[in-house]
Amino acid sequence: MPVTPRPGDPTITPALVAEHGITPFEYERLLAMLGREPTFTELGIVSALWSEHCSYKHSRPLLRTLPTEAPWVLQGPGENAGVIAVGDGLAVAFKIESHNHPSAVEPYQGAATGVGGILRDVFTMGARPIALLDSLRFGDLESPRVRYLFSGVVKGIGDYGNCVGIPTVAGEVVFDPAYEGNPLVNAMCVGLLKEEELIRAVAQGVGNPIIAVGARTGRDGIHGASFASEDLSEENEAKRPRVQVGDPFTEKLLLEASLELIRSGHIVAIQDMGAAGLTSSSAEMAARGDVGVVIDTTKVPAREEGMTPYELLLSESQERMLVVAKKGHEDDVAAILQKWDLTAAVIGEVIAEPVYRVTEGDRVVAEFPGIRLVTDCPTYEPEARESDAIRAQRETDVAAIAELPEESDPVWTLTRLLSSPTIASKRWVHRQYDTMVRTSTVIGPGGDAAVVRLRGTDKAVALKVDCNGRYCHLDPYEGAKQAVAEAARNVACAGGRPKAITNNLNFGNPKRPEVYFQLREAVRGMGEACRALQTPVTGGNVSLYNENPNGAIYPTPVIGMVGLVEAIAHVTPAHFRRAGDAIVLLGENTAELGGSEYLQRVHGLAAGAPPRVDLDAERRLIDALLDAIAGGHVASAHDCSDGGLAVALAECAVGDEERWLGADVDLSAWDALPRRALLFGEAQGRVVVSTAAPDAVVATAARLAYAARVVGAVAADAHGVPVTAAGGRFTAALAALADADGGAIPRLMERAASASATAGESRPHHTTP
Amino acid sequence: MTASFRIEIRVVPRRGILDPQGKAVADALHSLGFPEVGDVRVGRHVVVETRAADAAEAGRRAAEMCEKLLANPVTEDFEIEQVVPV
Amino acid sequence: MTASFRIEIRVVPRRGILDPQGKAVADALHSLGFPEVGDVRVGRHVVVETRAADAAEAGRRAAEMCEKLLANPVTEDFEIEQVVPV
Amino acid sequence: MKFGIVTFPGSNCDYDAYHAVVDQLGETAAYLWHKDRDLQGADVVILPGGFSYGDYLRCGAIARFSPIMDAVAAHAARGAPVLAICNGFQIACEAGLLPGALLRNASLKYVCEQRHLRVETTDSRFTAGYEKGQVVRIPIAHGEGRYHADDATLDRLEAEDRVVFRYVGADGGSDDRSNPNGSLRDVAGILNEGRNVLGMMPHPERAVEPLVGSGDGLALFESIVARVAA
Ligand SMILES: Nc1ncnc2c1ncn2[C@@H]1O[C@H](COP(=O)(O)OP(=O)(O)O)[C@@H](O)[C@H]1O
Ligand SMILES: [Mg+2]
Repeated sequence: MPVTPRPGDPTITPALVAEHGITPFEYERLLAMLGREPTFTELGIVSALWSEHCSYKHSRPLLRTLPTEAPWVLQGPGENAGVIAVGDGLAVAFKIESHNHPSAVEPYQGAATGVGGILRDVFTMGARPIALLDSLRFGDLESPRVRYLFSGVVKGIGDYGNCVGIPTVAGEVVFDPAYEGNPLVNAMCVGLLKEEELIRAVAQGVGNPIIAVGARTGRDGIHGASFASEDLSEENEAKRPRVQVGDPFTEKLLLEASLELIRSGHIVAIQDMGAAGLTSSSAEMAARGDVGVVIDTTKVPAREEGMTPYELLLSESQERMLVVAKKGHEDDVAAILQKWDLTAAVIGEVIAEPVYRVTEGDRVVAEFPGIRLVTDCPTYEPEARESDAIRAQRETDVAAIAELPEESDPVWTLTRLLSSPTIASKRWVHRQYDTMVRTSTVIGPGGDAAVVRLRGTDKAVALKVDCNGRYCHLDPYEGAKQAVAEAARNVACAGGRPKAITNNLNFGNPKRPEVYFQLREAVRGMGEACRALQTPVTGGNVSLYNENPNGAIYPTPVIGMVGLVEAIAHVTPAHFRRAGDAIVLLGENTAELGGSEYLQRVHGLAAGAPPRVDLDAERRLIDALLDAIAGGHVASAHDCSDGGLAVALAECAVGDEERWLGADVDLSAWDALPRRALLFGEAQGRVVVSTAAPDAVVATAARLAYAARVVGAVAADAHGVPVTAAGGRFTAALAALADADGGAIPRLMERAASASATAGESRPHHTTP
Repeated sequence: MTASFRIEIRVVPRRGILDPQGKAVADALHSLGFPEVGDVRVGRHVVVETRAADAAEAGRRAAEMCEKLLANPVTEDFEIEQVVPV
Repeated sequence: MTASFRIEIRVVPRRGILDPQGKAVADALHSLGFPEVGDVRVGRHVVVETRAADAAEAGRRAAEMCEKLLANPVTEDFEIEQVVPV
Repeated sequence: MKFGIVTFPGSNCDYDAYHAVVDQLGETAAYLWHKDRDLQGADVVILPGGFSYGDYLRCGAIARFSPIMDAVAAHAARGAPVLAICNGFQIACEAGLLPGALLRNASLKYVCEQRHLRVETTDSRFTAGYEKGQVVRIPIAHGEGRYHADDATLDRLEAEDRVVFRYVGADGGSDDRSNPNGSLRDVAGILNEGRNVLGMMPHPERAVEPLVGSGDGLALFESIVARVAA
C-alpha cells in the first residue's frame, strides 16, 4: 500500500525541513533514499533519527578509533550498555548518559529523568542495577541561578534513585564559570547479571509481536533528541518541548517486570524508549536484526486524546519499553506485566520485508527502506583548528606569576583550596542520596572510588567518574588522557584493577573548528590512554552543542570507569586509619603548576600546560599499588588530584568524619622545587599511602621501577598536620581543615536559602508537603 | 443517571504542627522582595473528576475519600472547597 | 496604611504534564470503592498571610509571588483562589 | 524461625531485610506479596523500607490498604511480632498499628547517613539483647521521618516505656545536631501497646555487617529470634 499523507498534516516546505534541523544536503539524501517527497510523519522520524543525539553524525568517525576489545569484554559499544565479565559466571553492565539540556530547563525533572533513562539502559541488558554515579558541572556557586540549578539537580537525582532503590555511590561536582549557562548532568549506572542472562536489543523472528510496555505515551518532550542537538539560545528556550516528568515508582515496577520478563524466556529483545522514543527504539532494534517492522500507532496506549502518529512516534514520555516477544507468548508477557500493575499492548510485528513501516489503522503514514533509515544518515568530519586564544593561555609562563602576600602562609592557601566548592567535601550532595540501599556499599561517596561488593562472591567492583574540564580546555589531548589515568588511579587506590570505561563527551558546537579540534584531540587522548591501561571503551554518550551566546563549555570528556576488586580484603579506604602508620608517597613531585585549581582559585587563572601524563608510568603505578594492596601492606591510599599534595594529605587526615588523624610530614627532599608547586601543583602519578610496612611498599614500587619515599607518619589528631617543606615548617590545625573542607558548600547553600534573588530556590517540587 | 463533577479539595497541616515547608517558603519570599509576608502554610490541593447523581452526593463521596485516604486524621484537616458540574 | 489579608493560592500540575501522584491516588481510590472517580490531579494549596494597601494590591503581589517562586512556570498553573481581609 | 517480608509495589529494602535474616542470622524467610492474604506461616513479619506507591500522597497512605495488611493486623493482634522499618513504620502508623505520624524532615531534605541511637528500653522482644542506655550506630535514609504525635500520646508512650530508640550524639547526649529530622522528643522508634509491634525510622537491617558500615543492628534481630524461639 502506498504511503499517503494524513489529512491536515502540514505540507513539506524548505522552511519546515529546516525547522526539523535537516540540512539541504541531508534532505537530498532523504529524497534519494525514498525516491519521493517525505510525509510530515516521515520528516519527523528522520529529524529524530538523524539528529546528532541519535546518529552521532559529528562523532562517529572519531569514535571508531577507540579501542573496544579485551578478552573480558562481552558487549562493546552499540548496545544499550557495555558488558564485561567479572568471573564466577557474573558480568557487569554499565553506561553513562547525559541530560544536560533538559536539566538546564527544569533541573529537578531533567536530572531525575536522566537517572531514569540510564537505569533502563542497564536493566534492558538483563542486569539488575546495583549502583548509580553522577558527574555534575555548574557555574559559580555564588550565583543564585546556579544554586537553584545545583539544588534542583541534586534533589532530582536523589529523589529518583532513592525511590527506585539503587544506591548512588560516587560522583563528582565541579563549579566553574565555563558551565554557567550550560550545566552538565551525566549519570552512570552499573548493573550485575549472570553471563547467560545477557540479552541484546536485536529484533528477530518474522511474525514476532512488538509490544509497548510501561507508561502511556503523552505529548512530553517531543523533539527532545533534536532539541539536545542545538545550542541553548533564547529562541530555543521558547520552543522548548514539554518537560518530561519522571515517575520513579513506575520505573521500579518496570525494572522488576523487565527482569522477570527477560528471565521468563517469553521475549527475544527489549529496549528502552529513550531519546526519540518509539521511533528510535523500533528503528534501531530492526536495524540491528536486519529485519523489517510494522507499527500501528493507533495501538499505542496514549495518555491524551487525539495524538497524531507524529506525536506518538516522537514523544519522549518516560518509563516505557519496547519488547519483541515470541509469537504466541503475548499472554504470558501480559500476565507478568499485570502482576506489576503495568500494561502491555501489541503495537506491531517483525516482518520479512526489509522496511520500516508505520500505519495509522489502515493508512500507511511512513515507510522507509529499513536499515538505510539508520545507516544513510551522513557523517561529518568538519574542519579542526585550535583556538589561538587557548593556545596562548596554555603557553602562559605560569611560574612567573607573582605570589599574593597571603601566600607567605601556606596554610592560608591550603584553606583557600579546601574551601573551593570544587575540592570541598560533597557531603551536602550525597547526604541526600541513599548510598547504602542493597547493603553492598563497602565504600560510598567520599572515598577515591566507590566499592560495591558482588554478593555471593568475595569480589567487588570499584567505580569512578572523572574529568578535569580545565585541563581539557587547555589541552584536550592531555586532558582526556589525564581523565582516564585519574579514574584508573582512583579505582586502583580503592583496591580495584581498572577493567573498562564508558564515557560521556560533553562539548560545544562541533561545526566550529575550535570545538571540533577539541573533540578530535580528546578522543585521541582517551583512546591512547585506554589502550595503554587496557581499559577498552564499551560505550558512551555524546552531548554536543553545549553552548550559549556567551560561548561553549570547557570540553568535558567524562570517564566512567569500572574496576574489579579480586578479594574483599583488598578494599582500601582513602583516609588514614592508624596513628603510627608511615606515610609513603608513590610518584614524583614536579614543578608543574599549569591548569591547577591553585591558579584558578588563588589567581583566577585558567592557564599553563596541564600536568603531563606518562601512561607507561601510570600502568606501573597501578601494578605497584595493587601488588602492595594484595600483599596486605596498604592501610589507605589516596591519589593527588585537584589541589595537589597538600590537599591530598589534608583529605587523608579529615576524610573520616567520625575520626580525624593528624600527620607529621617532611617534604624537605624536594626543597629544590618551588614551594607552591610542591604543595599545590597537580603532578600526575602520585598516591599518598599509609602503611604499617613502609619497607614492603617501597620495595614493591622499586620492583616496578616506580618512585616511592617515606614522607612522614600518621599521628594522633591533636597534632594537626605539621609539614616541613622548603626550609620551613608550618602546621595546619585539623579542625580548620575539616571546617574548610566540610563547611564550604553548606555555607554557600545556607546563604542561598536566606538571600536568594531568583525564582525557585525553595520551590516546593512535586513532593508531598 | 449520573452527571460529571469536578471536586476541589484542600488538605492542610493542622495548626500547631510545625510546617517547615511553609516556613521555607516564607523565608524565600522575604528575600525575594516580599517583606510584607507573614505566615505561610503549604498543604495539598486535590482535584478529583468524578460522577455522581447530584452535587450533594458528589460532595458526600468526596468527604468519604478524604476521611479514608486523602487526609491524615492525625495531622491534617481537609475541606471540600467546591463541587463543580462539568 | 496597610491592612492584613489571607491569600489562598492553588498550584496544580499543568494539563498534559504527567502527574504520577494524581494517577496513584486515582488508582487507590478505585480499589478503595470509588470506581466512579476519573482523573485526579494533586497540587499544592498555599496560604499566605500578608499586608497590602487593599485587596487588589494583595492579589497583584500574590500573583508575582506565584510567578517568582510558588509555581514552576514550566510545569504548573496557579490560581489566586481568594483574598480575605483579616 | 520464619520471617515474612512484605513486598509492596515500591518496596526496596525487602532484599536487605531478607539478607539480614537469612545470610547473617541463618533463619528462613519468605517474601510476602502485597496482593496476597496469607502470611505463609511467618512467625515474624517485617514491613520493609522503600517507597511503597512512590510515597505519593503521603508515605504509607496507599500501601496500608493492601490485601496483605489485614493478615498483618491480625498477626499483630495475636501478639505476634511485627518489625516496621522506615517506610514500614510509616505504613504501620497509617494503618493504626502504631500511634502518630511521620512528617517531612524539618530540613526538608532527604538524609542518608550513620546515626547514633540510644536504647531506651530493653523490655521488648526486639531489644532484650541490648543494654539499657546503650548507644548504637544505625543508619537512617529518609525524607519523611519526623515523628509527630500529640502531647498526650507522647506522654503516654513515655509513661508506658514504649519509646524504644532516641536519636542522640555519639556520646549518648543530645544537642542541636543529634536529631536528624525534627522528631518530637527525639523519638526514633516506638512500640505498640502490646509491645509486639516495633516501628523505627533507622535501618537495623543495614547494620548487620561491619563491612558495609555497622554491625549494631544484629542484636535486634537476634533478640527477636531468641525470644520467639524461647
Ligand atoms: N555528585 C556526587 N555524588 C556522589 N558522590 C560524589 C559526588 N561528587 C563527589 N562525590 C564523591 O566525593 C569524593 C571526591 O570526589 P572528587 O573530588 O571527584 O575525587 P577525586 O579528586 O579523587 O577525583 C568521591 O568519593 C566522589 O565519589
Ligand atoms: Mg581521588
